[in-house]
Amino acid sequence: MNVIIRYFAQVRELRGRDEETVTFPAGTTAASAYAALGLPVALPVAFAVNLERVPGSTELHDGDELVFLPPIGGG
Amino acid sequence: MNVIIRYFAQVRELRGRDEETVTFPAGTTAASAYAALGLPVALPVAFAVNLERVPGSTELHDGDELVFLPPIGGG
Amino acid sequence: MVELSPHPIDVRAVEAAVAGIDCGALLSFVGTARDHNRGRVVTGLEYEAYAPMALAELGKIRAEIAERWPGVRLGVVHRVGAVALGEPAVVIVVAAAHRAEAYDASRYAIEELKSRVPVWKREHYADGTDWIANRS
Amino acid sequence: MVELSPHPIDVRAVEAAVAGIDCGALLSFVGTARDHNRGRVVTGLEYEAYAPMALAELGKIRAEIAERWPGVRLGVVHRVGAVALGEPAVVIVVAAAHRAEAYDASRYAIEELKSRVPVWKREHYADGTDWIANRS
Repeated sequence: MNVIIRYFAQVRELRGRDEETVTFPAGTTAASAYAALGLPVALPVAFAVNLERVPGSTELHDGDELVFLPPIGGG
Repeated sequence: MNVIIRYFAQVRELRGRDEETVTFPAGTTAASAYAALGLPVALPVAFAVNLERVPGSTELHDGDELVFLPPIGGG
Repeated sequence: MVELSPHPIDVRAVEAAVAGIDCGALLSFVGTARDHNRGRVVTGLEYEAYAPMALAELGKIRAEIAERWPGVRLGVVHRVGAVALGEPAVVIVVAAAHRAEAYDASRYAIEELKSRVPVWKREHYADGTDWIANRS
Repeated sequence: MVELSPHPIDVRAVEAAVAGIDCGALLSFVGTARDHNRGRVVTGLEYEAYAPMALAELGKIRAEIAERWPGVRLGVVHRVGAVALGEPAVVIVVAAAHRAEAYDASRYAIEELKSRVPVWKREHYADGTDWIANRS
Protein backbone atom coordinates (compact mmCIF):
# COMPACT_ATOMS: atom_id res chain seq x y z
CA MET A 1 0.00 0.00 0.00
CA ASN A 2 1.11 3.59 -0.59
CA VAL A 3 1.15 6.14 2.20
CA ILE A 4 1.70 9.88 1.74
CA ILE A 5 3.99 11.18 4.44
CA ARG A 6 4.43 14.89 5.14
CA TYR A 7 7.32 16.05 7.30
CA PHE A 8 7.56 19.02 9.66
CA ALA A 9 10.10 20.69 11.91
CA GLN A 10 12.84 18.37 13.23
CA VAL A 11 11.47 15.38 11.32
CA ARG A 12 11.52 17.34 8.08
CA GLU A 13 15.13 18.29 8.70
CA LEU A 14 16.12 14.73 9.63
CA ARG A 15 14.37 13.31 6.58
CA GLY A 16 15.62 16.09 4.30
CA ARG A 17 12.31 16.52 2.48
CA ASP A 18 8.80 17.94 2.89
CA GLU A 19 6.86 14.91 1.75
CA GLU A 20 7.08 11.61 -0.04
CA THR A 21 4.96 8.60 -0.92
CA VAL A 22 6.21 5.36 0.62
CA THR A 23 5.11 1.81 -0.06
CA PHE A 24 4.66 -0.28 3.09
CA PRO A 25 3.55 -3.90 3.61
CA ALA A 26 -0.02 -4.46 4.85
CA GLY A 27 -0.25 -4.28 8.64
CA THR A 28 2.23 -1.43 8.97
CA THR A 29 1.29 0.89 11.82
CA ALA A 30 2.05 4.60 12.26
CA ALA A 31 4.80 3.76 14.74
CA SER A 32 6.31 0.95 12.69
CA ALA A 33 6.40 3.22 9.62
CA TYR A 34 8.44 5.71 11.67
CA ALA A 35 10.86 2.97 12.67
CA ALA A 36 11.01 1.56 9.13
CA LEU A 37 12.17 4.95 7.85
CA GLY A 38 15.06 4.89 10.32
CA LEU A 39 13.91 8.03 12.12
CA PRO A 40 15.34 8.47 15.64
CA VAL A 41 13.44 6.70 18.39
CA ALA A 42 14.74 9.32 20.86
CA LEU A 43 12.48 11.97 19.32
CA PRO A 44 9.11 11.75 21.12
CA VAL A 45 6.76 12.04 18.14
CA ALA A 46 3.00 11.69 18.09
CA PHE A 47 1.10 10.53 15.02
CA ALA A 48 -1.59 11.97 12.79
CA VAL A 49 -3.41 10.08 10.04
CA ASN A 50 -5.69 12.03 7.72
CA LEU A 51 -5.54 15.12 9.99
CA GLU A 52 -6.52 13.22 13.15
CA ARG A 53 -4.22 12.44 16.05
CA VAL A 54 -4.00 8.64 16.44
CA PRO A 55 -2.12 6.11 18.60
CA GLY A 56 1.12 4.73 17.17
CA SER A 57 -0.54 1.29 16.99
CA THR A 58 -2.97 2.52 14.32
CA GLU A 59 -2.75 0.43 11.14
CA LEU A 60 -2.22 2.38 7.93
CA HIS A 61 -4.27 2.01 4.77
CA ASP A 62 -3.58 2.74 1.12
CA GLY A 63 -3.83 6.46 0.41
CA ASP A 64 -3.50 7.56 4.05
CA GLU A 65 -1.73 10.82 4.81
CA LEU A 66 0.66 10.19 7.69
CA VAL A 67 2.43 12.87 9.72
CA PHE A 68 4.89 12.45 12.58
CA LEU A 69 4.34 15.23 15.10
CA PRO A 70 7.40 16.28 17.11
CA PRO A 71 6.62 18.24 20.31
CA ILE A 72 4.62 21.30 19.26
CA GLY A 73 5.51 24.90 20.09
CA GLY A 74 2.64 27.09 18.93
CA GLY A 75 1.23 30.04 20.85
CA MET B 1 -17.21 69.66 64.67
CA ASN B 2 -17.64 70.24 60.95
CA VAL B 3 -17.71 67.39 58.47
CA ILE B 4 -17.60 67.75 54.69
CA ILE B 5 -20.04 65.36 53.08
CA ARG B 6 -20.00 64.53 49.38
CA TYR B 7 -22.96 62.78 47.80
CA PHE B 8 -23.10 60.37 44.89
CA ALA B 9 -25.67 58.44 42.89
CA GLN B 10 -28.91 57.66 44.76
CA VAL B 11 -27.75 59.48 47.90
CA ARG B 12 -26.99 62.61 45.89
CA GLU B 13 -30.46 62.49 44.37
CA LEU B 14 -32.12 61.87 47.74
CA ARG B 15 -30.17 64.69 49.34
CA GLY B 16 -30.59 66.98 46.35
CA ARG B 17 -27.01 68.28 46.41
CA ASP B 18 -23.44 67.28 45.59
CA GLU B 19 -21.84 68.25 48.88
CA GLU B 20 -22.30 70.22 52.07
CA THR B 21 -20.56 70.91 55.35
CA VAL B 22 -22.54 69.72 58.37
CA THR B 23 -21.91 70.41 62.07
CA PHE B 24 -22.27 67.31 64.24
CA PRO B 25 -21.84 66.81 68.01
CA ALA B 26 -18.66 65.07 69.17
CA GLY B 27 -19.00 61.29 69.13
CA THR B 28 -21.01 61.21 65.93
CA THR B 29 -20.18 58.14 63.83
CA ALA B 30 -20.40 57.64 60.06
CA ALA B 31 -23.62 55.65 60.51
CA SER B 32 -25.21 58.02 63.00
CA ALA B 33 -24.46 60.96 60.67
CA TYR B 34 -26.36 59.12 57.92
CA ALA B 35 -29.33 58.62 60.25
CA ALA B 36 -29.16 62.22 61.54
CA LEU B 37 -29.53 63.49 57.96
CA GLY B 38 -32.75 61.51 57.62
CA LEU B 39 -31.43 59.40 54.76
CA PRO B 40 -33.31 56.12 54.16
CA VAL B 41 -32.16 53.17 56.27
CA ALA B 42 -33.39 50.83 53.52
CA LEU B 43 -30.52 51.89 51.25
CA PRO B 44 -27.54 49.62 52.05
CA VAL B 45 -24.75 52.21 52.10
CA ALA B 46 -21.13 51.70 53.05
CA PHE B 47 -18.97 54.50 54.44
CA ALA B 48 -15.77 56.23 53.40
CA VAL B 49 -13.87 58.76 55.50
CA ASN B 50 -10.98 60.63 53.90
CA LEU B 51 -10.99 58.26 50.90
CA GLU B 52 -10.83 55.09 52.99
CA ARG B 53 -13.65 52.61 53.44
CA VAL B 54 -14.51 52.42 57.17
CA PRO B 55 -17.08 50.69 59.40
CA GLY B 56 -20.24 52.66 60.23
CA SER B 57 -19.14 52.74 63.86
CA THR B 58 -16.15 54.97 62.98
CA GLU B 59 -16.19 58.23 64.92
CA LEU B 60 -15.91 61.39 62.87
CA HIS B 61 -13.48 64.22 63.48
CA ASP B 62 -13.46 67.90 62.60
CA GLY B 63 -12.53 68.38 58.94
CA ASP B 64 -13.24 64.80 57.88
CA GLU B 65 -14.57 64.15 54.39
CA LEU B 66 -17.46 61.69 54.67
CA VAL B 67 -19.07 59.82 51.79
CA PHE B 68 -21.99 57.40 51.88
CA LEU B 69 -21.39 54.68 49.28
CA PRO B 70 -24.51 53.11 47.79
CA PRO B 71 -23.96 49.75 46.04
CA ILE B 72 -21.37 50.35 43.33
CA GLY B 73 -21.79 49.51 39.66
CA GLY B 74 -18.48 50.13 37.95
CA GLY B 75 -16.94 47.89 35.32
CA MET C 1 -1.89 54.35 33.36
CA VAL C 2 -4.77 54.64 35.85
CA GLU C 3 -7.48 57.03 34.71
CA LEU C 4 -11.10 58.07 34.77
CA SER C 5 -12.07 59.45 31.39
CA PRO C 6 -15.07 61.51 30.29
CA HIS C 7 -14.13 60.73 26.68
CA PRO C 8 -14.16 57.48 24.67
CA ILE C 9 -11.31 55.23 25.80
CA ASP C 10 -8.46 54.67 23.37
CA VAL C 11 -7.79 50.98 24.00
CA ARG C 12 -4.65 51.07 21.88
CA ALA C 13 -3.20 53.91 23.97
CA VAL C 14 -3.71 51.88 27.15
CA GLU C 15 -2.00 48.90 25.51
CA ALA C 16 0.88 51.07 24.34
CA ALA C 17 1.31 52.40 27.89
CA VAL C 18 1.86 48.94 29.38
CA ALA C 19 3.23 46.73 26.59
CA GLY C 20 6.93 46.03 26.22
CA ILE C 21 9.21 43.66 24.35
CA ASP C 22 10.02 41.89 27.63
CA CYS C 23 6.36 40.85 27.91
CA GLY C 24 5.25 37.76 26.02
CA ALA C 25 1.58 38.14 26.93
CA LEU C 26 -0.69 41.14 26.53
CA LEU C 27 -4.28 40.69 27.70
CA SER C 28 -6.85 43.40 27.06
CA PHE C 29 -10.28 43.29 28.67
CA VAL C 30 -12.87 45.66 27.25
CA GLY C 31 -16.18 45.96 29.10
CA THR C 32 -18.80 47.47 26.86
CA ALA C 33 -22.19 49.02 27.47
CA ARG C 34 -24.77 46.51 26.24
CA ASP C 35 -28.13 47.22 24.68
CA HIS C 36 -29.87 44.71 26.93
CA ASN C 37 -29.45 44.06 30.66
CA ARG C 38 -31.48 41.91 33.00
CA GLY C 39 -34.29 41.65 30.48
CA ARG C 40 -34.66 45.37 29.78
CA VAL C 41 -33.81 47.33 26.65
CA VAL C 42 -31.10 49.82 27.57
CA THR C 43 -31.08 53.06 25.56
CA GLY C 44 -28.06 54.65 27.20
CA LEU C 45 -26.10 54.80 30.39
CA GLU C 46 -23.88 56.97 32.51
CA TYR C 47 -21.23 56.45 35.14
CA GLU C 48 -20.59 58.61 38.16
CA ALA C 49 -17.41 58.27 40.22
CA TYR C 50 -16.13 59.47 43.56
CA ALA C 51 -13.02 60.38 41.61
CA PRO C 52 -10.26 60.81 44.22
CA MET C 53 -11.23 57.60 45.99
CA ALA C 54 -11.77 55.71 42.73
CA LEU C 55 -8.28 56.68 41.53
CA ALA C 56 -6.81 55.77 44.92
CA GLU C 57 -8.47 52.33 44.85
CA LEU C 58 -7.36 51.69 41.27
CA GLY C 59 -3.82 52.66 42.28
CA LYS C 60 -3.99 50.21 45.18
CA ILE C 61 -5.19 47.43 42.88
CA ARG C 62 -2.26 48.15 40.57
CA ALA C 63 0.17 48.03 43.49
CA GLU C 64 -1.37 44.77 44.75
CA ILE C 65 -0.86 43.24 41.30
CA ALA C 66 2.74 44.43 41.11
CA GLU C 67 3.40 42.84 44.49
CA ARG C 68 1.58 39.57 43.86
CA TRP C 69 2.84 39.10 40.28
CA PRO C 70 6.26 40.80 40.10
CA GLY C 71 6.96 42.35 36.71
CA VAL C 72 3.32 42.38 35.68
CA ARG C 73 2.06 45.79 34.55
CA LEU C 74 -1.52 47.07 34.68
CA GLY C 75 -3.27 49.85 32.80
CA VAL C 76 -6.88 50.66 33.62
CA VAL C 77 -9.26 53.34 32.39
CA HIS C 78 -12.91 53.72 33.41
CA ARG C 79 -15.36 55.98 31.66
CA VAL C 80 -17.35 58.57 33.57
CA GLY C 81 -20.36 60.52 32.36
CA ALA C 82 -22.63 59.49 29.50
CA VAL C 83 -21.51 56.43 27.53
CA ALA C 84 -23.03 55.44 24.19
CA LEU C 85 -24.06 51.83 23.67
CA GLY C 86 -21.22 49.80 22.23
CA GLU C 87 -18.54 52.07 23.65
CA PRO C 88 -16.04 50.67 26.14
CA ALA C 89 -16.98 51.50 29.73
CA VAL C 90 -13.82 50.00 31.19
CA VAL C 91 -10.51 48.86 29.74
CA ILE C 92 -8.03 46.72 31.64
CA VAL C 93 -4.72 45.86 30.01
CA VAL C 94 -2.18 43.54 31.58
CA ALA C 95 1.31 42.94 30.22
CA ALA C 96 3.21 39.95 31.60
CA ALA C 97 6.08 37.68 30.73
CA HIS C 98 3.81 34.62 30.80
CA ARG C 99 0.17 34.05 30.03
CA ALA C 100 -0.90 32.47 33.32
CA GLU C 101 -0.07 35.57 35.32
CA ALA C 102 -1.62 37.80 32.64
CA TYR C 103 -4.97 36.02 33.00
CA ASP C 104 -4.81 35.88 36.78
CA ALA C 105 -3.86 39.54 37.18
CA SER C 106 -6.46 40.74 34.67
CA ARG C 107 -9.22 38.80 36.38
CA TYR C 108 -8.07 40.10 39.77
CA ALA C 109 -8.18 43.68 38.47
CA ILE C 110 -11.72 43.51 37.10
CA GLU C 111 -13.14 41.64 40.10
CA GLU C 112 -11.56 44.04 42.56
CA LEU C 113 -12.65 47.03 40.47
CA LYS C 114 -16.25 45.83 40.49
CA SER C 115 -16.26 45.27 44.24
CA ARG C 116 -14.15 48.16 45.54
CA VAL C 117 -13.91 51.13 43.21
CA PRO C 118 -16.59 53.77 43.91
CA VAL C 119 -18.24 54.10 40.51
CA TRP C 120 -21.99 54.03 39.99
CA LYS C 121 -23.93 53.14 36.86
CA ARG C 122 -27.29 54.51 35.80
CA GLU C 123 -29.05 52.79 32.94
CA HIS C 124 -31.57 54.60 30.78
CA TYR C 125 -34.69 52.90 29.40
CA ALA C 126 -37.58 54.07 27.30
CA ASP C 127 -39.56 54.61 30.50
CA GLY C 128 -37.00 55.84 33.04
CA THR C 129 -33.63 55.15 34.62
CA ASP C 130 -32.19 52.91 37.31
CA TRP C 131 -28.98 52.75 39.33
CA ILE C 132 -27.52 49.29 38.67
CA ALA C 133 -25.39 47.67 41.34
CA ASN C 134 -22.89 44.92 40.60
CA ARG C 135 -24.02 41.53 41.81
CA SER C 136 -21.67 40.21 44.44
CA MET D 1 -12.15 33.97 12.05
CA VAL D 2 -9.72 31.06 12.27
CA GLU D 3 -6.54 31.64 10.31
CA LEU D 4 -2.86 30.99 9.85
CA SER D 5 -1.16 34.11 8.57
CA PRO D 6 2.26 34.63 6.99
CA HIS D 7 1.81 38.38 7.53
CA PRO D 8 1.68 40.50 10.71
CA ILE D 9 -1.63 39.93 12.52
CA ASP D 10 -4.09 42.81 12.57
CA VAL D 11 -5.40 42.45 16.12
CA ARG D 12 -8.14 45.03 15.47
CA ALA D 13 -9.45 43.06 12.50
CA VAL D 14 -9.76 39.93 14.64
CA GLU D 15 -11.62 41.93 17.28
CA ALA D 16 -13.93 43.44 14.66
CA ALA D 17 -14.71 39.95 13.35
CA VAL D 18 -16.00 38.70 16.71
CA ALA D 19 -17.23 41.78 18.62
CA GLY D 20 -20.89 42.74 18.73
CA ILE D 21 -23.17 45.04 20.66
CA ASP D 22 -24.76 42.00 22.34
CA CYS D 23 -21.40 41.22 23.96
CA GLY D 24 -20.47 43.04 27.14
CA ALA D 25 -16.99 41.56 27.37
CA LEU D 26 -14.25 41.47 24.76
CA LEU D 27 -11.01 39.80 25.79
CA SER D 28 -7.98 39.91 23.52
CA PHE D 29 -4.91 37.81 24.19
CA VAL D 30 -1.80 38.70 22.23
CA GLY D 31 1.17 36.38 22.51
CA THR D 32 4.33 38.09 21.37
CA ALA D 33 7.76 36.90 20.37
CA ARG D 34 10.11 37.83 23.22
CA ASP D 35 13.74 38.82 23.00
CA HIS D 36 14.68 36.41 25.80
CA ASN D 37 13.57 32.84 26.44
CA ARG D 38 14.86 30.31 28.94
CA GLY D 39 17.95 32.38 29.59
CA ARG D 40 19.01 32.84 25.97
CA VAL D 41 18.98 35.98 23.83
CA VAL D 42 16.57 35.37 20.96
CA THR D 43 17.36 37.19 17.73
CA GLY D 44 14.38 35.99 15.72
CA LEU D 45 11.98 33.13 15.32
CA GLU D 46 9.80 31.27 12.88
CA TYR D 47 6.72 29.11 13.04
CA GLU D 48 5.95 26.14 10.87
CA ALA D 49 2.45 24.61 10.75
CA TYR D 50 0.85 21.46 9.43
CA ALA D 51 -1.72 23.83 8.01
CA PRO D 52 -4.78 21.67 7.22
CA MET D 53 -4.60 19.92 10.59
CA ALA D 54 -3.84 23.14 12.47
CA LEU D 55 -6.89 24.82 10.95
CA ALA D 56 -9.02 21.75 11.67
CA GLU D 57 -7.89 21.71 15.32
CA LEU D 58 -8.51 25.45 15.71
CA GLY D 59 -11.97 24.96 14.24
CA LYS D 60 -12.64 22.16 16.72
CA ILE D 61 -11.53 24.37 19.60
CA ARG D 62 -13.90 27.08 18.39
CA ALA D 63 -16.76 24.57 18.19
CA GLU D 64 -15.95 23.24 21.67
CA ILE D 65 -16.12 26.78 23.04
CA ALA D 66 -19.44 27.49 21.30
CA GLU D 67 -20.84 24.32 22.82
CA ARG D 68 -19.47 24.80 26.33
CA TRP D 69 -20.21 28.54 26.53
CA PRO D 70 -23.23 29.18 24.30
CA GLY D 71 -23.15 32.56 22.58
CA VAL D 72 -19.41 33.02 23.11
CA ARG D 73 -17.50 33.79 19.91
CA LEU D 74 -13.83 33.04 19.21
CA GLY D 75 -11.42 34.51 16.70
CA VAL D 76 -7.90 33.11 16.48
CA VAL D 77 -4.98 33.83 14.18
CA HIS D 78 -1.52 32.25 14.42
CA ARG D 79 1.50 33.50 12.51
CA VAL D 80 3.52 31.18 10.31
CA GLY D 81 6.93 31.83 8.83
CA ALA D 82 9.46 34.34 10.14
CA VAL D 83 8.22 36.60 12.96
CA ALA D 84 10.08 39.69 14.08
CA LEU D 85 10.64 40.22 17.81
CA GLY D 86 7.80 42.16 19.35
CA GLU D 87 5.29 41.07 16.72
CA PRO D 88 2.22 39.07 17.76
CA ALA D 89 2.71 35.35 17.16
CA VAL D 90 -0.83 34.45 18.17
CA VAL D 91 -4.00 36.47 18.76
CA ILE D 92 -7.05 35.06 20.52
CA VAL D 93 -10.15 37.22 20.80
CA VAL D 94 -13.24 36.16 22.73
CA ALA D 95 -16.52 38.06 22.74
CA ALA D 96 -19.04 37.13 25.42
CA ALA D 97 -22.05 38.53 27.20
CA HIS D 98 -20.33 38.24 30.57
CA ARG D 99 -16.73 38.49 31.68
CA ALA D 100 -16.45 35.14 33.50
CA GLU D 101 -17.12 33.16 30.34
CA ALA D 102 -14.83 35.46 28.33
CA TYR D 103 -11.88 34.69 30.63
CA ASP D 104 -12.67 30.98 30.82
CA ALA D 105 -13.10 30.57 27.06
CA SER D 106 -9.98 32.60 26.24
CA ARG D 107 -7.87 30.56 28.61
CA TYR D 108 -9.33 27.36 27.23
CA ALA D 109 -8.46 28.44 23.69
CA ILE D 110 -4.81 29.26 24.39
CA GLU D 111 -4.19 26.17 26.52
CA GLU D 112 -5.76 23.88 23.93
CA LEU D 113 -3.91 25.63 21.13
CA LYS D 114 -0.59 25.11 22.88
CA SER D 115 -1.26 21.43 23.51
CA ARG D 116 -3.09 20.33 20.34
CA VAL D 117 -2.51 22.55 17.33
CA PRO D 118 0.39 21.31 15.16
CA VAL D 119 2.60 24.40 15.01
CA TRP D 120 6.32 24.33 15.66
CA LYS D 121 8.58 27.15 16.76
CA ARG D 122 12.23 27.62 15.91
CA GLU D 123 14.17 30.23 17.82
CA HIS D 124 17.24 31.90 16.38
CA TYR D 125 20.23 32.86 18.52
CA ALA D 126 23.58 34.43 17.78
CA ASP D 127 25.09 30.91 17.61
CA GLY D 128 22.37 28.78 16.06
CA THR D 129 18.72 27.74 16.23
CA ASP D 130 16.52 25.43 18.28
CA TRP D 131 13.05 23.94 17.99
CA ILE D 132 11.22 24.98 21.15
CA ALA D 133 8.46 22.76 22.49
CA ASN D 134 5.75 24.01 24.81
CA ARG D 135 6.12 22.79 28.34
CA SER D 136 3.22 20.59 29.31
